Amino acid sequence: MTANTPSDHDLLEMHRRMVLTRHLEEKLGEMHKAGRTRGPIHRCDGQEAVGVGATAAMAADDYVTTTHRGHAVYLGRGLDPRRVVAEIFGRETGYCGGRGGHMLVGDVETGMMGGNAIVGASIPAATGMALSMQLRGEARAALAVFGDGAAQTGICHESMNIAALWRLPVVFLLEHNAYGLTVHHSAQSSVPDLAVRAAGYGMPGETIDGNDVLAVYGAVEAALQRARRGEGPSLIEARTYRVEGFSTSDMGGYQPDAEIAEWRARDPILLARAALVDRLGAGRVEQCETEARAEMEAAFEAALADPMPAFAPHVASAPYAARPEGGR
Amino acid sequence: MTANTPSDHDLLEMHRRMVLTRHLEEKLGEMHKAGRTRGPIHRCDGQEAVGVGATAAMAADDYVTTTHRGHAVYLGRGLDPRRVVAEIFGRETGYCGGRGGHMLVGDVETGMMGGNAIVGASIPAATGMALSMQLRGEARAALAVFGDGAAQTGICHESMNIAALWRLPVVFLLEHNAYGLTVHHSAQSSVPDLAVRAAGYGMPGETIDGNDVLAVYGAVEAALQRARRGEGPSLIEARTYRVEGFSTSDMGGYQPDAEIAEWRARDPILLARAALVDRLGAGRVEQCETEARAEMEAAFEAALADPMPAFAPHVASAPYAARPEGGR
Amino acid sequence: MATMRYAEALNLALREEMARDDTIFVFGEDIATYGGVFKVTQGLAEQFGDRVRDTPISEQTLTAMAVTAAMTGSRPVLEIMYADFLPLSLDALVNQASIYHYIWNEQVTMPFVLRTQGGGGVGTGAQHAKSLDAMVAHIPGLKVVAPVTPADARFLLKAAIRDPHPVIFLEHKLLYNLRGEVDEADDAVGEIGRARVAREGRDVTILATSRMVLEAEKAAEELAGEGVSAEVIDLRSLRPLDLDAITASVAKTNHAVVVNEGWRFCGYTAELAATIMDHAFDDLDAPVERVAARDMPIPYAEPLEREVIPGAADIAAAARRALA
Amino acid sequence: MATMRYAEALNLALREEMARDDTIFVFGEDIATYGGVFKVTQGLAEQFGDRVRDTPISEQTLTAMAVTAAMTGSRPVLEIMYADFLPLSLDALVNQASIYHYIWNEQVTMPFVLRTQGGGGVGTGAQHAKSLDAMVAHIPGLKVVAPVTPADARFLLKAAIRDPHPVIFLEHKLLYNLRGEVDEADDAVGEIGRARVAREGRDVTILATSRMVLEAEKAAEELAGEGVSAEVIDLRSLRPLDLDAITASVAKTNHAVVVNEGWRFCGYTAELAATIMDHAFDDLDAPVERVAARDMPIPYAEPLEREVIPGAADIAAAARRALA
Ligand SMILES: Cc1ncc(C[n+]2csc(CCOP(=O)(O)OP(=O)(O)O)c2C)c(N)n1
Ligand SMILES: Cc1ncc(C[n+]2csc(CCOP(=O)(O)OP(=O)(O)O)c2C)c(N)n1
Ligand SMILES: [Mg+2]
Ligand SMILES: [Mg+2]
Repeated sequence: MTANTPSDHDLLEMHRRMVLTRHLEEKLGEMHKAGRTRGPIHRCDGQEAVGVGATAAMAADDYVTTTHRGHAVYLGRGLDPRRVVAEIFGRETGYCGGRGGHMLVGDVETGMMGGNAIVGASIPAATGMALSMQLRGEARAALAVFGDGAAQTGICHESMNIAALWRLPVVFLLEHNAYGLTVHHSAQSSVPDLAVRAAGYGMPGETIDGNDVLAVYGAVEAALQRARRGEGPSLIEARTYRVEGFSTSDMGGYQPDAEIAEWRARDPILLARAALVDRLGAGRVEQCETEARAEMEAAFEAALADPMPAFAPHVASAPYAARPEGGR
Repeated sequence: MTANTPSDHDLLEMHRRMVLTRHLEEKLGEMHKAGRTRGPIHRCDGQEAVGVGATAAMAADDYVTTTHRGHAVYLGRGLDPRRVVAEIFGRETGYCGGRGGHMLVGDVETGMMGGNAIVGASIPAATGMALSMQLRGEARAALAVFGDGAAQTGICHESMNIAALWRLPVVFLLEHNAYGLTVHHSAQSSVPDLAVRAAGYGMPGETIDGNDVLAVYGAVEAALQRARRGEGPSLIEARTYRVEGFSTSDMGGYQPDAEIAEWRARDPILLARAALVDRLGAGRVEQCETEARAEMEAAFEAALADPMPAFAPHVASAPYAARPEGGR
Repeated sequence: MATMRYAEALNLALREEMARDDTIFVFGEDIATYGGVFKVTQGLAEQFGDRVRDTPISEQTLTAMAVTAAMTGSRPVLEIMYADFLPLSLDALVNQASIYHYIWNEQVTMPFVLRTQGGGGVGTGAQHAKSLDAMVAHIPGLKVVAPVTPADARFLLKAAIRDPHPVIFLEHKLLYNLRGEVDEADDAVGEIGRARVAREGRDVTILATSRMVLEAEKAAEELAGEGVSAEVIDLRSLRPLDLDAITASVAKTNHAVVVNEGWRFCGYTAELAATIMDHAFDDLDAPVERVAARDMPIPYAEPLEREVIPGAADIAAAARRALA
Repeated sequence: MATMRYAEALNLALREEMARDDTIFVFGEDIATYGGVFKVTQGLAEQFGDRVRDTPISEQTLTAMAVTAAMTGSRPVLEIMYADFLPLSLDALVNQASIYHYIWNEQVTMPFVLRTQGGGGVGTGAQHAKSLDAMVAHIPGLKVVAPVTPADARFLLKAAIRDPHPVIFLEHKLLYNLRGEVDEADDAVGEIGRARVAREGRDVTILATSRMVLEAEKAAEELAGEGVSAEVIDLRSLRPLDLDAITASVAKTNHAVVVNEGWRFCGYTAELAATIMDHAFDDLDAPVERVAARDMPIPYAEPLEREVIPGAADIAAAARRALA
């Protein structure tokens, strides 16, 4: 999916992955209510277009790093839903054998270099990979997905400066969902529009509609091309909204109902569906959605039947010390 | 010296403090050559106008924080030369009893809240003081002096964002001397002009001639007033140059001779002298300079005769643990 | 006397101190409007307005700001959401907070409190479940406390806020809902540096910190069934240590187990073991047994996490080894 | 065989490894054009071009970049100018570098080296003279080495670069000019985790790290004059520890002194003392004596700094106490 103009097939595939992600989120919400999840889960309902549109623009050998809210990137990048669900439920068959959990899924084979639960950490992570590729003279690029909260961290500044200084092949994709945890952007950022900061590093910056999967795809695709051409990094601020709160532990009360309703009306899946129905007819779109939901259902069924991992002390293969005789 | 237009007296006093600083630097250079200094010394020859002009603009109850290269701020703020020299030579009579050394001089009485040898640390330091004053409703301000190298640190970004977000009474004075240690600015910063970054925080930013003590005074004075009025922080980039290398341990070889010569011709003391001679006549200016040099000579003489401190384990008064019986 | 949750006891202490002293302010991520992700600061913003501030996600700078605000007349209480983020605070702690009182020749004190919470057990993963106590306890000039009961939580937070020097206040995510008696009428503050005998015993001394005190109590119960009388000491203060309490107990029991939820190697239990050797070697009939987290990242899945974080069974086993 | 300075031996190791493997790159502040403030990287930029890069002052990000560059096919060698700045690297070390090999179920290795130098003695002040060994040695997944001789500097740096896991490479500002024999023809690499017996002895074992090995040797000389035969062990690797070497020596001498230039409380000597107790308690005739920096900031003035940083006299005194 790296041609400049996505084909019908590509568009439908992006839509499928958004629906897949939405269904994952909704199922996780149900499982949480049923007391069947463990630890916090950060849903990305309403933001699927960012992760899916961006990963669709990647070449096969590009890298992507993401956040604690990375489900759309995981599935957008084509990870196997069953193994994603298995990881979220700590199963042996998960991408990380249950060791990582939902925030720390990583899959080297697809270059999906991880969710990351340290806010901002995805930014230097992608920058370091870009340096590695640049030094080896490879025409590949790295994509860093991070939040509006993360944009206020020191490592965001340091990474952008270094990336622009060295013209590293990295794209900074700021997923602006208006909140960092429970704090509104206006109480975290000194400027309303974060793309303006790109000028401070002499790199291009633009603000796009993060609920329009095609807009995301187009902007990221162009920026990745630019990066691979050796012209350096770009900052893309994708405006979106988190309709289901910060995480499963969120007690709510700080996102105004009217604000949520406004954004629900601009749901990225609704928008994509409308465009696709015009283009391909309702039947094909509905079939695609039904199949995606069925796939996710099957993924849950299979993953939840998978075994839990068994602990093995980590001696031979690893840098970690063996368990000292008898004690922990 | 906080009136908008400095009087003749004020101008002469700034000049005197620049000459005092220059003489300190030159004496330190001689002492280093003679093997009589200990540890690195970071001279600010050629940059005196920044520290002196800025501190002259402060009100009596404002705070200032500075860097490892803080001599002009120390003397600009009116610290006693003898006690400054005593600290640099680790004497009991130094501002910190010899515990701090030349990079860590602090004097609470004058609000000179320290040199700081962690690059960038002066920035959040002043920001924290500004928060403290704002919370208490005081119309005071804090001034952070920091380098072009320090501007690339994460804490610079975090501090500027917080200061602008909360409209803290702090002035960010970037002392741009073209190098961070041995690395030219063009190899450290993605943009040539750092004042542009102010826009990323929605605060005013300007670039001034850091070798013109009056320009520094004027810009800092206005920014401090603004801060005290509750209108928030400003970024001032003062362009200057470090003519004597990074420190006494600098082996040189990376600052082009022509570049040094060019800046020597624009020596801030030469510039100030020319203006003052026009205004007050050569006699008065020369007398001022002679007195300043004599004052610094006397400071050295007295300080070097002062006793070294004696170690006392730190038990009752302090948070540090007592020396455990017998061992270190 | 009231029964309250640990989180409520902390909240009470903050309210009491803020009402008493208006130079105190509280800041951190999500602590104002939302009242903190563990609800410790709930309602403070309503009561104290601007003195309670939500911040951007900028731990490094926030810590550095606490240092200088404390040097210039305020008493900041900073919340760092997870102890896993303490590394971001360490530069400000080790290179700024810890030095000025001494280096500036006692021109300044630095009354600030850094509250955070650590620990695992509930699937929060490798970046949200650690106990990095040893990293902060290593820094001279800082005090480090970790109360276990709601009453101690209140007393020690009040003491920490009034202390003229920086105090790192370690909470645990599994303690917030713990209930206990708190005497609201008692206006005393705790004394930092005093341990608490949580259970008296004769045969073996178990020194523990934070939530591990509860596990040690369970272990002591288990050991009692085997005829072993274990004394459980809740250190409360990780630095400074209550040496008298430690040596007195070891002099009585001649056996010691030391427990901390952080990693073992170069961890807090190493200091406890070495301290006991320094001061009570001749009283020891067996080596001090250390119980700590396995030296590896904390995994997500329950069966794995359970193997990495120590618990009552490990403590009881260590006591048996010590007495073998 | 050539005689060379410690700094030259490091330089040689870097050149040899970079010539051998072009996935290695070197970056850090002032390391390219200027060749490093301690001149360890001198001439590398001329020889290896873009693979040697001066960086902005951004330790936190540089460390995080080393982690992911190492995960994606490169072998970065990062210089952090002073160990005092390690706190800025710690988040990337503890929350990133240390976790992925395990947490990602062995999908990745992480071959990077973080070189830094610490230690005091020359008036660099509270922010440029510390030894924060304990902070990095506490992190599982990292190796920590600290060579003392030029030969070990070369061998261990080569070993560190070839290691599939992160290695923290601790140098000391007072070692760079130390001269020693280096066999340039010997193409071996060191083995991380093996201690070196620097001086054989019978009566007391002195375990030391980095420059403290030299002080321990001086102390041993002094003790020899008093008829005490001290064995000096240069640990070389702080993590993993060479347990066999330690226990063998203590089994012979029955007395131990442990020395590290960092702070005492929760410091590296605590782990050494506790380790000896864990593995050789029955061999000990006296408690292990710890020699470390005083628990306070490092002052500038010479008479003060001398009192805070440990030296040969302190080590000799500790040995006498152990043998008393
Ligand atoms: C360094 C750090 N500080 C704080 C946190 C706690 N935390 C987790 S997510 C989050 C908010 C992040 O906001 P944003 O970057 O906008 O991402 P979003 O949750 O909106 O996707 C915070 C504060 C953390 N994980 N890491
Ligand atoms: C965090 C940190 N990194 C590195 C250093 C080493 N160092 C000391 S001064 C300096 C250069 C600072 O450059 P700049 O901010 O421009 O100040 P200048 O020396 O030019 O006045 C460096 C890298 C340090 N002291 N602190
Ligand atoms: Mg957000
Ligand atoms: Mg500079």
